[in-house]
Amino acid sequence: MASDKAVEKPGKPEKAGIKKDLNSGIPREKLVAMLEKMLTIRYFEEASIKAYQQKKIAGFLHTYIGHEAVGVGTLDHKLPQDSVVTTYRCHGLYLALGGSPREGMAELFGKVTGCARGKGGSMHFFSKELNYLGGHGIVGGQFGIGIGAAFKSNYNEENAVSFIFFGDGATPQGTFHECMNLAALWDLPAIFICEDNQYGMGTANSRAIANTDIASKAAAYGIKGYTIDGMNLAEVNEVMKHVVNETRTKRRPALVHMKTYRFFGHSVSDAGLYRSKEEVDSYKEQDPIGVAIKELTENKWMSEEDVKGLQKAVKARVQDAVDFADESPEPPLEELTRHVFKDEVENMYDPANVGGVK
Amino acid sequence: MASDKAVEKPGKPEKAGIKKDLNSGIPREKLVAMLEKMLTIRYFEEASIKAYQQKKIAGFLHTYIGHEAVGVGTLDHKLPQDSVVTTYRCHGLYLALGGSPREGMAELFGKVTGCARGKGGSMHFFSKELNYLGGHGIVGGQFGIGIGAAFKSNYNEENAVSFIFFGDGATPQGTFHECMNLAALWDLPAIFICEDNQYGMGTANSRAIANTDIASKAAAYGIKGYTIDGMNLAEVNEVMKHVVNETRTKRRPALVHMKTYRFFGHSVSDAGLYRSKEEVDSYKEQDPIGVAIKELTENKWMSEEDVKGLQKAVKARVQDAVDFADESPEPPLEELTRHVFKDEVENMYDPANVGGVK
Amino acid sequence: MAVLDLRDALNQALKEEMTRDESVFILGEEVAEYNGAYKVTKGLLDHFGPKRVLDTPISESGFTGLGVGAAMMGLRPVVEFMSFNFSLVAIDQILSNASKMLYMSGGLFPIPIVFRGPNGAGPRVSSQHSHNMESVYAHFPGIHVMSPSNPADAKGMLKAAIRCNDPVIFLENELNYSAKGEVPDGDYIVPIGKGDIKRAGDAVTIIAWSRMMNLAHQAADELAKQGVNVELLDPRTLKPLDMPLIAASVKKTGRVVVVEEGHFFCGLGSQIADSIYTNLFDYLDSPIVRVAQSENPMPYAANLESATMPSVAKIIQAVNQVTYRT
Amino acid sequence: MAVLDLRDALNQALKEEMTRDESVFILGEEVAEYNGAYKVTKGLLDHFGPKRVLDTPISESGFTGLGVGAAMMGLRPVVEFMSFNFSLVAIDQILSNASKMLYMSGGLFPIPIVFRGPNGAGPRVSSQHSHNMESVYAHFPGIHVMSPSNPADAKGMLKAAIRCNDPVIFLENELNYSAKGEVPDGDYIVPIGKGDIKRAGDAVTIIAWSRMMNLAHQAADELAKQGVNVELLDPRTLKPLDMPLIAASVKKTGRVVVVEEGHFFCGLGSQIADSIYTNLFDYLDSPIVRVAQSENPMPYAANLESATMPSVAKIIQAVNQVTYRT
Ligand SMILES: Cc1ncc(C[n+]2csc(CCOP(=O)(O)OP(=O)(O)O)c2C)c(N)n1
Ligand SMILES: Cc1ncc(C[n+]2csc(CCOP(=O)(O)OP(=O)(O)O)c2C)c(N)n1
Ligand SMILES: [Mg+2]
Ligand SMILES: [Mg+2]
Repeated sequence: MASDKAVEKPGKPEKAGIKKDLNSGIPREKLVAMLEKMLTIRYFEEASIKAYQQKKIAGFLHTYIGHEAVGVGTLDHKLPQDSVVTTYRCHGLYLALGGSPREGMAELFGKVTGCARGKGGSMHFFSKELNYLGGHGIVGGQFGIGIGAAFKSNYNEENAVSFIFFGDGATPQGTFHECMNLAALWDLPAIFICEDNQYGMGTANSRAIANTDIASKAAAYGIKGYTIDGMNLAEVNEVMKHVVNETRTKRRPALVHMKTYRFFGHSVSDAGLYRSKEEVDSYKEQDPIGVAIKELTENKWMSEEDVKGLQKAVKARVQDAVDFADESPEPPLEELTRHVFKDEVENMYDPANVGGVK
Repeated sequence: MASDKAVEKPGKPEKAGIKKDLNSGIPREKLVAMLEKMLTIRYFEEASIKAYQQKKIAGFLHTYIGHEAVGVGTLDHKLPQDSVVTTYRCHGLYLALGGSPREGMAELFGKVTGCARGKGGSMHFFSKELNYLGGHGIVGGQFGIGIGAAFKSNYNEENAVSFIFFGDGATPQGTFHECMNLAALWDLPAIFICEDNQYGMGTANSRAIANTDIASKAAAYGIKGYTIDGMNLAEVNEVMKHVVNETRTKRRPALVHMKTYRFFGHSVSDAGLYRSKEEVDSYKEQDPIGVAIKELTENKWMSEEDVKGLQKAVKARVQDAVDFADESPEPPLEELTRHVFKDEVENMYDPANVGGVK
Repeated sequence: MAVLDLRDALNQALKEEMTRDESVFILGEEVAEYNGAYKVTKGLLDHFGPKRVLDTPISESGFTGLGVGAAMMGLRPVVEFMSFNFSLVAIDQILSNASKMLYMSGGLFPIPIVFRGPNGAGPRVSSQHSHNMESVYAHFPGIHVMSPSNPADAKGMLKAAIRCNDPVIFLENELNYSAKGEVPDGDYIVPIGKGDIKRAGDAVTIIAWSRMMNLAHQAADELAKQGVNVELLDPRTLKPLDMPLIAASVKKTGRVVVVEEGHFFCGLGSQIADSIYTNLFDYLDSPIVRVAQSENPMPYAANLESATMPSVAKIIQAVNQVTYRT
Repeated sequence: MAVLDLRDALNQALKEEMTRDESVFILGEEVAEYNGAYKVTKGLLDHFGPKRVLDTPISESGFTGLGVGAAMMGLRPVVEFMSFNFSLVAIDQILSNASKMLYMSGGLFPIPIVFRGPNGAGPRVSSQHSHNMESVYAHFPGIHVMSPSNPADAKGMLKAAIRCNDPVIFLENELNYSAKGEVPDGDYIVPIGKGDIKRAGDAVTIIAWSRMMNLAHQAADELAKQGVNVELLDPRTLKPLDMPLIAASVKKTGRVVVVEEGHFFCGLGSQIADSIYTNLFDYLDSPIVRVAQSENPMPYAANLESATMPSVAKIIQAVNQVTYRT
């Protein structure tokens, strides 16, 4: 299984020469569609923060605001057979894939109509149809899942690729290294996408990672590494087209370093004292939603009216999702012990096995 | 704590230009002393295999035969304040450090006079005076210990360095990556020494490691990597002098790739079907013991008699160790529950807490 | 005596012990600049500086191992897990290294180390963030397990743990950090292995620890109104158990309820019950009843989460059962 | 019926299930070219090729996670741990991912996976290589735990485990691989959750599993000579326990000894005892006695190792104790 290719010349970080101007190169229709997706994510997350403040959502809530270009630009290349796995910061990718805002919001509200029947919550979005393999709360816990999906693609001789998203903070975890090595060794079609928002909670990545040039770590495994400006939708989309194609056809993993930023705190309870307003503002200026709107309007591909109309329509859809979530029922109590197992097994539900007050 | 140095320019593998000839550059007295150490290891291990066959030793037994130049050449630079930690293949380093063959053999025999009172066994040699931190059975389990020792050197502002030995098979373990990153990030004086004998049990390292150029992995952490011919005592000794000095003074970790070979099986129970006799023989020709003897005799630094005398003396010392081990008593039964804890704690030995038949 | 949050009592213990002993240091994710994910380490970086209060990368196995190595060389690390759920990626370092080192080195290398952080469920944090680890760590020899229920104990127990020359697992609880109580000033120590009667009674002994003791107090208040005089026993140290204290209480009441937040099957309560049955069989007037989590991963939905967890109502029901009041 | 080693019975089960179902594959350290560290996978590489029999690097967390991901996508991995000691570096993948996935995905992603390998002590392998993991894995919901004591069970149970659509921890024992016994040909299945009476008796029930059942057999032989008629009960599946079977036996004998190789405190025996006390209190004629490892890491020295481990003598002593023959 281990081939010579496993030790092929270490890849150099590659960077596409796309400029951040109003001529992104994305065709009109596609740009509008991508804007719509980014707006869906943005408004969905804003609504979730509001609902959290209203105590309709609880626990941890990590929003994708600021990262939209990464998810939307990348998953544009996902084919139905491909799979996606990520961290607890999982709403954005779910929506980028076309997941239902209703089911997403209902999940956040802990309702049975949620995409995980209200059992997973904010950190654990899933979709079987989309091969969306979660939403995982343990930092680094999803790497293995992602390479397992890539393994299955080879096993069944499918041409699926596996998208594995993770944060900069996950790169010092041992499992990152183990899974990069396994993927490279076994020629697994896995794309490791680091959403580097420069912080793991309150820790700047230079205080956690000895060498913050993440793409350069690909060389340790004899694979290619890429660095991408994750605030730049067109660059993400274009370079990822190449990476996805190469992974799909050459069956070699790749490591992609996406430089992005989160506009809000790590989770809703984070006061964000570890970074300056100036720093945050400098990234907000690069907001891919604003940039896309600017390109569309200045190119006269959309009028300001059109934009407002689109925003209104997306907002309405998100509001509909909130209403749906609000009105949906909580899971019935029978759900408590459902899905612990798929199979019924003898003596499983004998109270002597699970105890408690009888 | 994280300094700019943590992201200094990735080091290039460096290689000393020492030739494998009879002019190793090691001065006479030192070479004799090193030969004596290598012989001690060799004969000790041979005696342990024999004792295993006689069922005086049991469990796993992993010998250091073939690796002698690595341990002896490297630990020549260890100062008393330095610490050393390694794998289950731990007898050779213990002896290279000057550990007592008697206590070592007694440990293998499971006797109370052993260096771990017979409780550790073959995989768990320890010495407090030598700062020999073990002997560890879990592949990769010793990395953390090694960087912890390096941390303490910084904490107490000592100029100690920490030698961390491990096998090629340990490099795919996550903890390797975590500890390399931590050491580089925190400027810990730790030297990571990979004893690459080309196999992890029966798995050739090309079937386990995507990029077998282990020194090149240093770049991922912004530190220096070195590749050394581990069969060449002089090269080991010379390059390690530089590495140890640099680590000691600059307080930066380093990664060293030692290419070596084990002449026997992974452990005594390994039939070794995964490699050819030719391959094994080609390394035996490079046996550092034979090479050292050749240099000493051809340079007329030792006569053949001298060599035989030395061999005899070392054999006698090993035989003495075997006799000592044989005659030593097993640990008394009170040892069973000693050393579970250092401190006595209230209610600890209450039988209701530990159960069993009363 | 000042009235403090449990969180601040822990903070005080850390500060006092770090002041007393230069070799004590603390490391973990967000413990320094962020002042701790749950603010237990607040102000320590300012006070002791970055040499002794260290933010780590997300590398639990690496920094746990680092702690073990530093302890072998004579330092006294306090390792914070942001939550004990994350100790699962480091558990090999705790069980194979920390807890075995002294023994397998024949007594050469003691490991004075404390592993601390919140154990069990936070509010609505779902399946992967809600493990209770007490019975897992208590299963293996070479390690003590402690878990305080109130601020005074928190301070006294953490100080004892830091002074201990052996590894200690110190289990806090996120939902209990804001619990208030009087905390003795200065050198207050609760010895390892000593439990405490939190409320005397003669009808039934409720054994509970950590946050479950709060629920037990509420249940006891309610039961007192009904004329049932409950004794509340907090073992505090979960291993080794204070069997003499347990024995005295069981001999008095003859009836036992054990409450734990974690899962039932092989939970710590199974051992507590087993120890009581074995050693005090003839004093028991009824079988012990255990209250624990229901047999499922922690769900996110509010109603399912509360159905999963032990509650005051379930404790009262258990007391009714052992006293045959049902 | 052929007489086989337990090792070969497992091998047969793997071969039959891999033949029956293309989606079953096996991965682990040395399982392919080396034919398995303990030869359980002997010949599988030759027979099924490198696509389905894979040697892994020493990356337990990585390849365990890979198995979980492959299972989510519909494959049926069998993950071999060269020893369950090494599962400690992968335990987060088992507990946080495999055992929670179906639940936290609201039923979307079942995880049909088997984790297997030797559990407990090998001969003289010292502290770090001798963990018994049953009570740890049994503590958490979402996972079944099985452990066979003889070749026939080994085959039937492993086949059941591989066919199960949920995660199964399958605990073998190095010292038991060479145990011989008759093994039914072809599709022989021992259902998950079904225990077995290995020997009928009425004086006392000995509950034991895996290699401990061999010791129990020897003890029963010895006790039979002394006129004590022992019933041997092998739960086989350790979670969920076959409580109906246990109840029937306890009702008959009224006396119970539980033998486990692992540690006493929070060992599986504590739960077995607790379940019996709770459900069968009135049928017990004496307190249950448990036999388990002494409270120390595994020492290397031969005499200390055998003093640590359960033995036939200790089992007999325990039987004497529950029957008040001491
Ligand atoms: C193993 C583990 N350790 C710690 C945590 C707590 N934690 C949750 S998110 C996080 C920071 C992760 O940062 P990063 O990977 O950069 O992702 P981001 O949140 O920035 O998207 C931490 C420390 C965890 N969930 N799992
Ligand atoms: C975590 C873990 N997994 C597996 C093993 C079993 N094992 C012991 S040694 C070994 C091979 C290690 O090879 P390498 O690191 O190259 O060291 P060498 O024995 O060649 O010196 C394996 C797989 C173990 N001890 N620990
Ligand atoms: Mg981040
Ligand atoms: Mg090797």
